[in-house]
Amino acid sequence: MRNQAFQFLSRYGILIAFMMLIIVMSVLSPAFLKFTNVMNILRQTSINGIVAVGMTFVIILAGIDLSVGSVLALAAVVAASFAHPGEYPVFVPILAGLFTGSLCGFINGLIIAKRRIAPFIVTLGMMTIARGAALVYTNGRPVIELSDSYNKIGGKYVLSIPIPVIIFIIVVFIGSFLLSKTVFGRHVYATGGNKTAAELSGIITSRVIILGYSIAGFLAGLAGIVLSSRVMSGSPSTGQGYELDAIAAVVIGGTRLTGGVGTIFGTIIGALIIGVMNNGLDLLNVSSYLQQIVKGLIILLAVMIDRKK
Amino acid sequence: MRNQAFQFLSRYGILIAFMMLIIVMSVLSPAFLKFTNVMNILRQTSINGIVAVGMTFVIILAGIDLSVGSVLALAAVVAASFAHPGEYPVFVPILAGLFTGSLCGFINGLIIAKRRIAPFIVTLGMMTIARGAALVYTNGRPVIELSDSYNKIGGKYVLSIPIPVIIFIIVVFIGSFLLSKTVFGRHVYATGGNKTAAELSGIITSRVIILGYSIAGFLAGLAGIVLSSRVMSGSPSTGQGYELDAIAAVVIGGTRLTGGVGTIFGTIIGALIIGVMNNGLDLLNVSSYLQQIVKGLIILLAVMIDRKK
Amino acid sequence: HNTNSKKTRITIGITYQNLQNEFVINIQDAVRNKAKELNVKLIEVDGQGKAENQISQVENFLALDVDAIILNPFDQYGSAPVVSIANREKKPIVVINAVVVNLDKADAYVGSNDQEAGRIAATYIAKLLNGKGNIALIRGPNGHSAEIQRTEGIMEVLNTHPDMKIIFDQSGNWDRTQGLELMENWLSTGKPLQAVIAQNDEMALGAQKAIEASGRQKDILVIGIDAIPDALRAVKEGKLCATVFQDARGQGALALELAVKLCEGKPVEHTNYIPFQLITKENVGK
Amino acid sequence: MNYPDYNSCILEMQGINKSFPGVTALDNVWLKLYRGEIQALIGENGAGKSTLMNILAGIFRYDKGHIILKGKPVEIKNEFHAQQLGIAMVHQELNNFPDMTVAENIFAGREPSNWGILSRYKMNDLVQKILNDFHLDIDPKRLMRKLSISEMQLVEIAKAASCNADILIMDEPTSAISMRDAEFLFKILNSLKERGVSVIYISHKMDEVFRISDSITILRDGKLISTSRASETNYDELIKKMVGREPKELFPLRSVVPGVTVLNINHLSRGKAFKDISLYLRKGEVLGLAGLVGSGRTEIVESIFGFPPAEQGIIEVMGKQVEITSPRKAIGNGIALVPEDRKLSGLHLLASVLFNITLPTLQAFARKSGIIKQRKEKSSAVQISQQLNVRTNNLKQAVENLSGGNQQKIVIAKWLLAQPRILLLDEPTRGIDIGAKSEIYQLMNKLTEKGISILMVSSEMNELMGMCDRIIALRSGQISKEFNHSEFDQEKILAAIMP
Ligand SMILES: Nc1ncnc2c1ncn2[C@@H]1O[C@H](COP(=O)(O)OP(=O)(O)OP(=O)(O)O)[C@@H](O)[C@H]1O
Ligand SMILES: Nc1ncnc2c1ncn2[C@@H]1O[C@H](COP(=O)(O)OP(=O)(O)OP(=O)(O)O)[C@@H](O)[C@H]1O
Ligand SMILES: [Mg+2]
Ligand SMILES: [Mg+2]
Repeated sequence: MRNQAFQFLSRYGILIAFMMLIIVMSVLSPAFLKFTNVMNILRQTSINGIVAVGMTFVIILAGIDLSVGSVLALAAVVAASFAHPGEYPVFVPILAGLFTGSLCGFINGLIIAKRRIAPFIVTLGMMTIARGAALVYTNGRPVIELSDSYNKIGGKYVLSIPIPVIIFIIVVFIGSFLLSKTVFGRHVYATGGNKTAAELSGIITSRVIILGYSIAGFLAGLAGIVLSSRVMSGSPSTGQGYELDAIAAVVIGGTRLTGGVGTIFGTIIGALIIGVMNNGLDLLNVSSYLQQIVKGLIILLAVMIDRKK
Repeated sequence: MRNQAFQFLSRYGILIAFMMLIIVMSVLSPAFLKFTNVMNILRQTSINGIVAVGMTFVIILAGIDLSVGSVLALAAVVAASFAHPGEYPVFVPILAGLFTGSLCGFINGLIIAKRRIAPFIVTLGMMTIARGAALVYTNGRPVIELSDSYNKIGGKYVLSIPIPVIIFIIVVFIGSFLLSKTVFGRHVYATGGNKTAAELSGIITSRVIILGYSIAGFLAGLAGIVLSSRVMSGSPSTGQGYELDAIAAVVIGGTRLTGGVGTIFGTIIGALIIGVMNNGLDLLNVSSYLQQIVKGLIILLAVMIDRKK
Repeated sequence: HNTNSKKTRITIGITYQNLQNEFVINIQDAVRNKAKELNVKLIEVDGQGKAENQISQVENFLALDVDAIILNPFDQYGSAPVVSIANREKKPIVVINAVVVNLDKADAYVGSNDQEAGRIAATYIAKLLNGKGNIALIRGPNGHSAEIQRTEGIMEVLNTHPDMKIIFDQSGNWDRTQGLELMENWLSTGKPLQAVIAQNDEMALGAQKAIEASGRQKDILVIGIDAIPDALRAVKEGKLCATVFQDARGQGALALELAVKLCEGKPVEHTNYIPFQLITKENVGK
Repeated sequence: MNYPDYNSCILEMQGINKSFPGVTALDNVWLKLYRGEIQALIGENGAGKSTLMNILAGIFRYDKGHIILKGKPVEIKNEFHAQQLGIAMVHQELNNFPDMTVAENIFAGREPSNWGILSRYKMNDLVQKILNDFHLDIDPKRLMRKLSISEMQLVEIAKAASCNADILIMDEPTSAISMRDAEFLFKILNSLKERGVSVIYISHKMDEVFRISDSITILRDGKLISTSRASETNYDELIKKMVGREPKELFPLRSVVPGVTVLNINHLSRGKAFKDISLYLRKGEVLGLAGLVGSGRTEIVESIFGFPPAEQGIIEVMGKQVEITSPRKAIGNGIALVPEDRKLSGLHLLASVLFNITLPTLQAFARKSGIIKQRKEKSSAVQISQQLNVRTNNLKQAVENLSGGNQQKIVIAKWLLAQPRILLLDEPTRGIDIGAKSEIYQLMNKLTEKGISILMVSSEMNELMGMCDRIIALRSGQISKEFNHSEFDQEKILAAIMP
């Protein structure tokens, strides 16, 4: 019994850190636990959350994807460019955005798997290229005047839950299912845990890697669609630094950067910690300079609590 | 003989990529190989180069330092705040900057070595904290009105070679010497290559790690001093994204992100490739958006040429 | 005749503060158009939000032997060495849009004073609120010259109105999403709020979206700066109470003209202010 | 059907050539394997055994030659393809998924599933059956990283053997497992053979080779020397063909008379690993630790080396009590440890031979300022690697590219340079060929003659009995019995270590 509690703690230490954060915030700010604010947190977390689910695949694969922020922007402007009112039905911009994202991810995966170049450097290249492509595509200007049906994706509610939150939840379920219940998921863990051993076991790791990065790209594209529809414009300079937020969520959630270990559940907690932190510090009106220090400390603290076994 | 040529190529493939870049640029732009332009490239490379030398230590240690850009900014503002004319002799701001940088690096190293938390997340935390500290320290405003003697560091020449370039060369020599000729250097490789084996060989790896990160911090501080003196002001928002440039230089230069392998020489070539690219594309008047695409492609290409054996 | 015209063709190097900013792109458009019109060869580079890049780029201009330099400074202090370099190399230099501390050393300046923009926005809000109310301030990136100066202008006005209080104050990094999320969070505190001053339109539009979603559009005024197309539309629809127009095209065209004149040795006016203009529902069409 | 069936040739490798930059690993090698045959593949370290088998398993491309499988020429593209063709392999180096469970490891790459969705039900059933077949008492839900090396090796064997392959390749499967576990393995191999499975078995242990193989193939320096029926050859002949000269006596005569006590350990305990260990080691003595998997032998020597230190107990070196809290302290007290797993804890694989050899002793080659005297360093490394007969064309060569046995010699070399007073050897001859083994035994003898004391952990009973002055038997972390040289008796020692 006692042992089980200990196991739970050491496995879900990050959950404790999260709870502590929640408790502190709700004591400090009466507005924090209100329904609308909880929805705010979830909605604000959803974009990073969607990206972070994709990042989880990539990091379990012992890789990393620095390009997600730029790919998000590229997908956002491509999608938005098909979303002007009266031009195409709403599924066209959605498919265009998802395709753009997946394609970038696919290319990342292809180069990493086939040329055996460090994911860090490949996706760093893609980060610059996708950003440049977004700027060239739009000439540097945001794509504006989007159709109402497109803008609904980010702005409307279903049963008083914001649509981005619903999309996020669906992504979490599918991602979690893929990783934990399918052969592909096992191969992701195997490839990331020990690539040589995976190959020796007859797993075609290049396929797994390509698919993993494609998923990350797909989800970055999806996040780009949600984001552009939420702010009703597709900006080529959006999404900067999102890769770091996503990686932070994944790592705070206990996924190891060296690969082979990790869960979507952890990632979600990680993303929520970041979301709660951003929201709470704003509620408390902590000065933006101090916010940065506090955020850095909370991240370190959360990870330390988690790793202290 | 043939075999040796092959070995050379496979070892210094990146040199080939660099030469190719130089040839292409000098064909395309007559101004490229002028003495003043070469000095420009060196001066422009020096800041990233100094940071990248420190990054090389950290990456050989199988770590990473995302905080260098912020630490650079913090050191810059701290140094600048002691550099007002008539207040202190010029070595005071220099020491203050170097100390600040080293301290941040020391803290990074301490947490990484003692708490065994992933360097990525520790330095991500430090990245935010140091940036916040720089903003709090200056109230978000640049530190201005620096003494002439301080401004000389970034602006003057010795024997028609810019001082930043001279500092850069000294850093390269010392860094290279440390890594390849000293016991400490061997311990860096050993710790990064196989930590357990290093510990069993009697190496106190935590000390090596702490020292390695301190060096990275020290050099980020040095770069901050050079940069602030070059722009004659210490801005708390400077240095953003420098970590990626430095990591790119290191990785392009053939140092493995998984640790244990790498050279300062490679890093310098990597930094020069980035510097030449920035300079050359500006000389060729390539549009800023297209530049990003081209830069991404060149990075990928350079690494591919290098890894093709 | 071709060789002849080439020989006399003027080359001008221009460094922009950041071409990912729509406002700066507008300046670029005007500069390009004017350059075509005057048959000037233009070398354009992007500082990407880094003063040190701008210094490097001007060093590169010297290697290309440009006839004149136009500087669109990112940082009033950090970009100042550009002017010193131009002076040292005896190249005419025109500063555009934002200022540098050694502006007097430049040959000409075209632009608007960012403090002025802040003053105009804050004054208008003060007027609409009758000098009383709670304000939220969304700033540009910390330490950016425009952020510093616009904040100074805003504070200058608000300090003269003791009943106007800033209750929220954060940076939104010129970014619409950040403006949106800041506002969402502030609104959930339930504190009474009368107006939002955003230091650019993107952030203002984000904040406006959050206010609209919360149904408090009637109670809270939002003002932006820059007058980008999306913002003008929002002003027309009454979603933003106003924006402050800065004449990017006018600035760009004039700067290039002045640079050409300087190359030709003609005299020019040193300081050329192009005033800001408040755009409200009333004058938005013009 | 009675196997082997010499009328049915399942595999032919014809004229295989393979070279790596700077080395010819295989030079015109021919190999024929019959249905239901167990063929041993033997040869010195670096002879090319693993290379040949890796080619068969789809890991390496070969430069020249043909492979005929069941009468059809094939081009084996990759590991996956090899599996499809019915070839399974247990690799020389451990290669598993430390963060996955035992069951997941066994099924990696062939997970039971319906339309891509895992079927844990099926997996748990199957895994229990496999573990039972192999008499493996391991919880299939345990994480791989929690297993001892030998348990890991057993899991890998179980994995390969449960693949339903036609050809099973085993590259030194017993180098890290106990004799008892080896017995289970032989039973399994025999039952596979009865089903018509063919096995290629690489080993440096001659007794095993004679026990189980139908035929024996010898490689030397990448060349095929001979293939002969096991019944038609003998030990001396094999050794002669393998090393190219007359064999020497494997275990040298020990003539050292142990002197004063140099290491004295009292009531050492650490967690679950070992309890109340008391032992002493005299000058010039070789003391052996015998035990089964998980008996705590490795943990004991590691704790003597301070990695991690024991929780309770006293360690005395040269009669003085010492606090060994880290390997550095241990080294300072003249202790050296050759660890059990060279890849995991012995070597920086990507670095050079020179780098690895001098790592623990760098200070000795450095000025006070920390600058290394490279010439001195190099000459010492050259000397020691010649002394140990390390096969490398260049001290700058990456250790990664050396054969397993040569890697092991590097680990020993690195500690010999430190000139320790007390040498802890954990499975020092794991994966080493018979020639090198004999060299290492000679060396141990020479060292003890010089007054160095050795504490050796080994799973090879004849090695312990051949080299040690005394043997301490361990049973689940505690000392069960001590044997003096005159009391050595295989049966009795086995009885003392069996649970
Ligand atoms: N990847 C590689 N790159 C370069 N050389 C290699 C590589 N793999 C093996 N070699 C070399 O090929 C030769 C044969 O090595 P191999 O591993 O086949 O030997 P082995 O017979 O299995 O020896 P051991 O008994 O020590 O395992 C050796 O000289 C080795 O150094
Ligand atoms: N109760 C336990 N819980 C977890 N692991 C255990 C337990 N008991 C034993 N082990 C594992 O068994 C191993 C102990 O074996 P150790 O390596 O010390 O034995 P050994 O005698 O050297 O065996 P060998 O060297 O043959 O593997 C350790 O790896 C340890 O993780
Ligand atoms: Mg082998
Ligand atoms: Mg052991």
